[in-house]
Amino acid sequence: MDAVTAVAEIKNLRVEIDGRAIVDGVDLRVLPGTVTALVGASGSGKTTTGLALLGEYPAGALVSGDVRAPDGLVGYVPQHPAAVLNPARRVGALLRDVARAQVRHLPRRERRTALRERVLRALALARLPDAETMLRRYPHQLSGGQQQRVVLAQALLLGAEVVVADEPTTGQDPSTKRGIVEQFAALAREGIAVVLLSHDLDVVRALADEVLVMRDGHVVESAPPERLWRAPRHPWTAELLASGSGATRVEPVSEGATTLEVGPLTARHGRTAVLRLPGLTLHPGACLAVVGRSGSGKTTLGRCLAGLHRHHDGEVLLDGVPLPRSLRDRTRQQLAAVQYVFQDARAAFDEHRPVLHQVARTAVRLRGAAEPDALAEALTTLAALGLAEDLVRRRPGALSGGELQRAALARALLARPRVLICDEITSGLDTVTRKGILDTLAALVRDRGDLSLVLITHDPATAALAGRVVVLDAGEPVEEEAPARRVMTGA
Amino acid sequence: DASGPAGDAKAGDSAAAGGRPRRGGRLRAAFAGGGASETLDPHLANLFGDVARAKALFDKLADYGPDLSARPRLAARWEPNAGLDRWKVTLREAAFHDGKPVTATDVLYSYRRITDPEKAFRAKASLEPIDLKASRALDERTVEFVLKRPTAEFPNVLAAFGAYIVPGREQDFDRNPVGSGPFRLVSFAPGKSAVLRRNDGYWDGAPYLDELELLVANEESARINALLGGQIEYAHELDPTTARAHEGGGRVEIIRLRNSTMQAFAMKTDRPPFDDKRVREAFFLIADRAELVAGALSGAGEIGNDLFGKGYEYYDASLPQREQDLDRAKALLKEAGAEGLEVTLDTSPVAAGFTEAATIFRDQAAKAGVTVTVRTGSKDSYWKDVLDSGTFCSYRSGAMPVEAHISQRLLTESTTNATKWHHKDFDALYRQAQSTKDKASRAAVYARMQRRLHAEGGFLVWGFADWILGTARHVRGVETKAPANSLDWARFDKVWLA
Amino acid sequence: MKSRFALGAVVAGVPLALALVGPWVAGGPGPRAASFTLGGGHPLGTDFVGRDVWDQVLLGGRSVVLVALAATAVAYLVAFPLGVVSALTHRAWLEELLMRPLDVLLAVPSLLMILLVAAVLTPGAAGLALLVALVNIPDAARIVRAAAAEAASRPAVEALRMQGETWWRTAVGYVGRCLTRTLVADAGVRLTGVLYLVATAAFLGVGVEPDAADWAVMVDRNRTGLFVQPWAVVVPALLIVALTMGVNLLADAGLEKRRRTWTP
Amino acid sequence: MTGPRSWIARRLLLGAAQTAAVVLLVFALTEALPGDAAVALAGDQPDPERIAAIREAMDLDRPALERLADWTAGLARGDLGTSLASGRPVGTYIADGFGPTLLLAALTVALLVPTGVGLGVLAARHEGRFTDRLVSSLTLGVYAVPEFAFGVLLVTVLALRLGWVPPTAVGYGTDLLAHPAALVIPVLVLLSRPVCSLARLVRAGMIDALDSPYAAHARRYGVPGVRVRYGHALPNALAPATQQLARTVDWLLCGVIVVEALYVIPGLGTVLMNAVAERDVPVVQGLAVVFGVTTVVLNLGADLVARRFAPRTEAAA
Ligand SMILES: Nc1ncnc2c1ncn2[C@@H]1O[C@H](COP(=O)(O)OP(=O)(O)OP(=O)(O)O)[C@@H](O)[C@H]1O
Ligand SMILES: Nc1ncnc2c1ncn2[C@@H]1O[C@H](COP(=O)(O)OP(=O)(O)OP(=O)(O)O)[C@@H](O)[C@H]1O
Ligand SMILES: [Mg+2]
Ligand SMILES: [Mg+2]
Repeated sequence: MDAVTAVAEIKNLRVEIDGRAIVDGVDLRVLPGTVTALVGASGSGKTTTGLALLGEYPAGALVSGDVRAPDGLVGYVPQHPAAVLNPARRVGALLRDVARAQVRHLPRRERRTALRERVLRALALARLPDAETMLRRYPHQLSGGQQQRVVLAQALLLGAEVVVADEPTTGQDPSTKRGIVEQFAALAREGIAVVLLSHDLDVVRALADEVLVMRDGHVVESAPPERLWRAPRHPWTAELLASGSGATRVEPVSEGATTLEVGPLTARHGRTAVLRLPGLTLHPGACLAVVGRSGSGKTTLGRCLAGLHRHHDGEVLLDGVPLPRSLRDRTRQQLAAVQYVFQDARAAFDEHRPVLHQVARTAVRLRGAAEPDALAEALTTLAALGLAEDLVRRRPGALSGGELQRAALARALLARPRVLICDEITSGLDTVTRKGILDTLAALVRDRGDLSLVLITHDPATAALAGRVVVLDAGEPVEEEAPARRVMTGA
Repeated sequence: DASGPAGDAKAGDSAAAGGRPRRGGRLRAAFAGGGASETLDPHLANLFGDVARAKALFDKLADYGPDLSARPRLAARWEPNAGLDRWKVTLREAAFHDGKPVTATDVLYSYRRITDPEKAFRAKASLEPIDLKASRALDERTVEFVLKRPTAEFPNVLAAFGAYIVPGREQDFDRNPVGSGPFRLVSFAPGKSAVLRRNDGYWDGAPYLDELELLVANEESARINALLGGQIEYAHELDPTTARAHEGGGRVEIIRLRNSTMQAFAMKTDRPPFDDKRVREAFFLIADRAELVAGALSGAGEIGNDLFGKGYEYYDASLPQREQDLDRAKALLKEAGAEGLEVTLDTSPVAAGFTEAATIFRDQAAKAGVTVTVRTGSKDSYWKDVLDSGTFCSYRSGAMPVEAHISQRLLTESTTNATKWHHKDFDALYRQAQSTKDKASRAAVYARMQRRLHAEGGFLVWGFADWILGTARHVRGVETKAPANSLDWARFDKVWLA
Repeated sequence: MKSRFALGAVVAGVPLALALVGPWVAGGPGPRAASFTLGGGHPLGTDFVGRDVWDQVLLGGRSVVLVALAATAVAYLVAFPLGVVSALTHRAWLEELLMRPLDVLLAVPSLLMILLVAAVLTPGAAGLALLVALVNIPDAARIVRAAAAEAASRPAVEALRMQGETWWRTAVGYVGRCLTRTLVADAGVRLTGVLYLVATAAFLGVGVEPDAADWAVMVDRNRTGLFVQPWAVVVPALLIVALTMGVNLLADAGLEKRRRTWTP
Repeated sequence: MTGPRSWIARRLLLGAAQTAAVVLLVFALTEALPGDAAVALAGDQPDPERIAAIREAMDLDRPALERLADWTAGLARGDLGTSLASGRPVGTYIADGFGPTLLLAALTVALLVPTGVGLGVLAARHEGRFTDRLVSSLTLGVYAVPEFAFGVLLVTVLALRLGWVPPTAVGYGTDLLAHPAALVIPVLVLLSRPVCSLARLVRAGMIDALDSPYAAHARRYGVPGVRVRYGHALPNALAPATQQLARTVDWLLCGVIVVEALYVIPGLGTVLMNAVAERDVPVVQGLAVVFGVTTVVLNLGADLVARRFAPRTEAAA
């Protein structure tokens, strides 16, 4: 095995910012035809290590160690796909630009058709159906999962020797996820080196040839998956692998009262209706999971409730009082009552201000808390979600994906909402942290009594929290009250 | 050939300046103009560019010599009666461009056209003394003008600005203007150019130039640059500083037409504080004329003596030159109870040197304890605005006979009396002069009037500006002693290219 | 580290220092000489009305700096809210109400505007700053609007709204912050445009005296003497050039990103 | 949800209203200016009788609203009226002036866009380094030099010293295409300022755009540098610059008075200047219509571009 030369290699990498090592002593060999997986706690340095393979480091970082980046281009699927999709260009143009280098050797006349073929094939491989419409869309017109698959398609188009994929399966439904896993396996079979950074242990287990477990910037253990799952050596690994299943299910306190009531509702993007809901009620203390394929309208539903998507007909009643369609017209009480946690946490933060202040502002604005009280409360809430003070005093750019997701949740929680809509808030969290968060949420619902949760998710563990599940398909609910397990595992 | 005395003198001058005149060539001359609404109707001529065109295409009965006295042009001679209210004018033999002779009927037609009450031609006011109903053609070439009152200076009327003779029939001036001038029209693009060709049958001798192109360039720097770059041969109206920069530089000739423009401040004598003649005198004494000429005219001019028409016929040069005397000025102001006087000086960028002179005078007045506030007004309506309102304003006047200056600006019924100089006895003196046939006695009356104006008039005439032209080195025969508006200014029939 | 500011500071320092201390150093008005002369005890010659150019240079910086700053500031004070409101609103009518009248102002020949103001009003220096600002508002507002559109539609703004954040914090704290670079670039250039507009206005009789000691007015009024006495134009023009360049370079340096990584 | 089509329709409708407002405003302004055509024509001989006579001859003694109504009625028939000063149709004034103006504007824009954008992108690429400082200082320096001084410099050097091009276009009339050399200096002078404002705005936008994750991603994927800059980053940096460009084109089309005067180019600026000086209201009005329409169309174009490059604005809550 060692006879094979590594396409990229990291030796004793140390990345230090402001005197704090965020990655320390990491060794990594990327071999052709293998899948190397990095797992570990949120904020443990996976993304930093992955980027190091591309020769990229956070601004202002002090780097030491040997990094031999691959010679050619490296495919990269970033954790936050929205950021790398140019908002002013159509998906088609973004894909063609990547593929153009591949067809350069062809005669000029054939390039066009070849380009088109390649783009369409990549879309198919990335499990993006309805390619024609997709190509004409702008990135903001895609759902989170669709954006991710576009980025994946780009990586596939590149034809690189090495692909670094940072959480490529978050936001994907089980069947799509299986497709993507197959795709990576196929890549590896073709001799391409895949570096997979993921929290999704099922995926890692299915794909990886070698797994590195990280914690606090160190690799605590590395082994082939069979061995790791069989006999984890490090206690942290054991903990990580054990926390697979979800938290306790939350049952509604009382069926009688309703917090939120949604009438028949049709939501549109432009002329096309993307969501047709016959109705929905939410009881105090209830937890509802919204699941469904990527692009089925889950986010749209959440945004309609939150007043972020105005183009719908139908009413949303809070305690029997209709809520204004746009959140701009909602009163502070109404805003506080219905809070939404964005699917893309990074995009939803102001990159110029420290996270803590942004989180605290919710309490100040929506509950009239005094500034110091709000800050103190924000700190406690953030700490409960596993975010230390020195971390949250930084700007969003200096937080990891999972850290930001938790901060976004904290920001919504500070409003003391009555309806909390969480859009994929656990997709970037390791199993341990996820369990912690779900427990916190469950405890909150129990303690507060009037809080109802709407969990938009692909993750069975998260959905398991819900007493009720709505399955959306192409914008319409196909099943309600379905047992979460079944929905989440197969289709 | 019936060229007058002026023509002879001219030919001599030019010969001295640069050898024998040569025929041929094309001269391009640039003037500031009136844009796309320019017309070739000579009676509408208003700006210098219009006048240059009108002059090239048409003639007047008389025009002004270098001292602004009337010289015969289409009129061969004039003869008044004893009462000076009937003038017999004999025309010289001249023909229009279409070959028809210039007749007495054409003259009367032209003057009637100018005075048409429906129209508002500029020369209308100047022709006011003529009773055109009573005037008649005695024969083909003699007109008898009947005047409303004795007018000793009647030839000035014939030379008036815009009093051109056109053929006595309707014509389309812009397409095919027919005049009796030294050039014929080839083409005309309003606001851009007029191309003219020599009129071989011109009564004053055919021009030397084959072709003359009168171009419009409103910006001074464009005119001098075009001249330096060889795009034109004659640039009208240059800045004094431009002249200084290029004078003696060898690339172009700079020509200064002395005493072309009177530069003054006008005080309204009918309202405080200038209704007190002591205040007016104090202001006369405040002005440091040399500083004004050096600062506002960049030295291109001469100092004035509070009288119009320096160097012109009838100008009283015997009066002592007034000097700055701040002590006396202060004393006079004190006497008049006008210590700590504050006045507003209206000015506008309407003419070169206006705002400069105003600010310089402001500083001079401050030394005499007078606070002058300079107020800059719109240049498009400036003359109308300062005619009746305000008390103190920048003023200037182009060349015209001293008599015309008095009749247009200083009589009770004058229409543009900017100093509001209303004095019955002064009006009477004017009438007396106009009915005095003897020139010397007339001059004496004008001198009396000027003494009064010098002592207590409303015009603080601080200088006379040069009118500056630039020509290419090979242009000859450009008259150097003709104030703007006089006959030899902007005249191209005696110009030739070496 | 601070060396990136050096160039801008040096270039802007000369005119700013002159503007600041000039009036203290300048002597009283001496006797006038002829216009546009060189020598004769005048180190930089005399100007169009025969005054000492050096004296005028010393006196003329303060108003340039003050009026330019004030007018630009006022223009942005109005243009920024207009532009950002119309970028942030989702009510089409509000945007049209705010922006379309400004377009009308844009379409009116500015010559006509200045002439009119010159003719009917006699504003002082403050009025002048206002007028010049007015002329700049529609322009600046459109640029703000265009630049803000993208930032205003980001999820971060939605999140701020979700938090019930004040309009002010959203508009200035977030959208404005995202636009800083563009607005600073625009304002830096506008600053200079404003100066010459002041000079034109002065010539037409608005605001300051036509012979005011003001670098821009000096440049404008002394132009006829450029070939006889270049200093009267060149020196104030160079000072304005230095001021413009320096201020903008300083702003550039201040906004520069530090994105270095240290790899051994 | 406003689709692009209904948006354009609305803007065009508003544009018609705007043009009407411009015309009204211009009429009011010209009326408010002291003096009228009669006073302007009377010049330094403001004999009140003569002014009254001219006024009568020009129909100026009629109430302003009546004149406006007549003029508007004419406009509805496509007749822009006749000049007060010369009696010639206003249409000919505009037609005559439009050629040179259009030519000058087209040439300037054709050079402005590549230079302005190119310099801006160049400076942004090298932010903080020598090239950036050089480009910024140069463009700002040229910007801060007054137009006339820059013009004098060019004339002195290019025309009078070197004799490469004529110093002015005097005598060429409207047929400027036949004398392309005469356009060199005017176009350079016209370029001097817009290049700076455009380059500065492009630079500002490009620094952020080049620094964005999507530009980094494109570079990472081996997209050629030129394409990253012009295809990926530039569209996101362009919205403010487009507005600036629209303003510049507007300025170029609605009369560049100084340059036209300095180089004797008989364009619309000269026509406007003279018409205002003569208080030739019908001509000013006719120009106002032309300028109003131009501005409306250009603004619409700029806004369309801004929308195209920030497509997310449509979807904002
Ligand atoms: N620019 C920065 N400045 C300071 N700290 C940073 C910066 N970027 C990342 N960090 C910190 O470094 C740690 C590792 O970040 P990294 O993004 O590599 O984590 P991760 O393992 O990918 O986490 P996640 O699973 O949540 O995405 C985190 O604690 C993060 O807060
Ligand atoms: N602005 C838009 N214009 C047109 N179509 C849109 C727009 N935004 C989203 N869509 C489409 O609407 C559908 C629903 O999108 P939504 O974001 O609600 O999906 P989702 O269920 O949240 O998917 P995911 O799980 O991938 O986040 C998708 O097919 C998406 O492509
Ligand atoms: Mg990460
Ligand atoms: Mg979604």
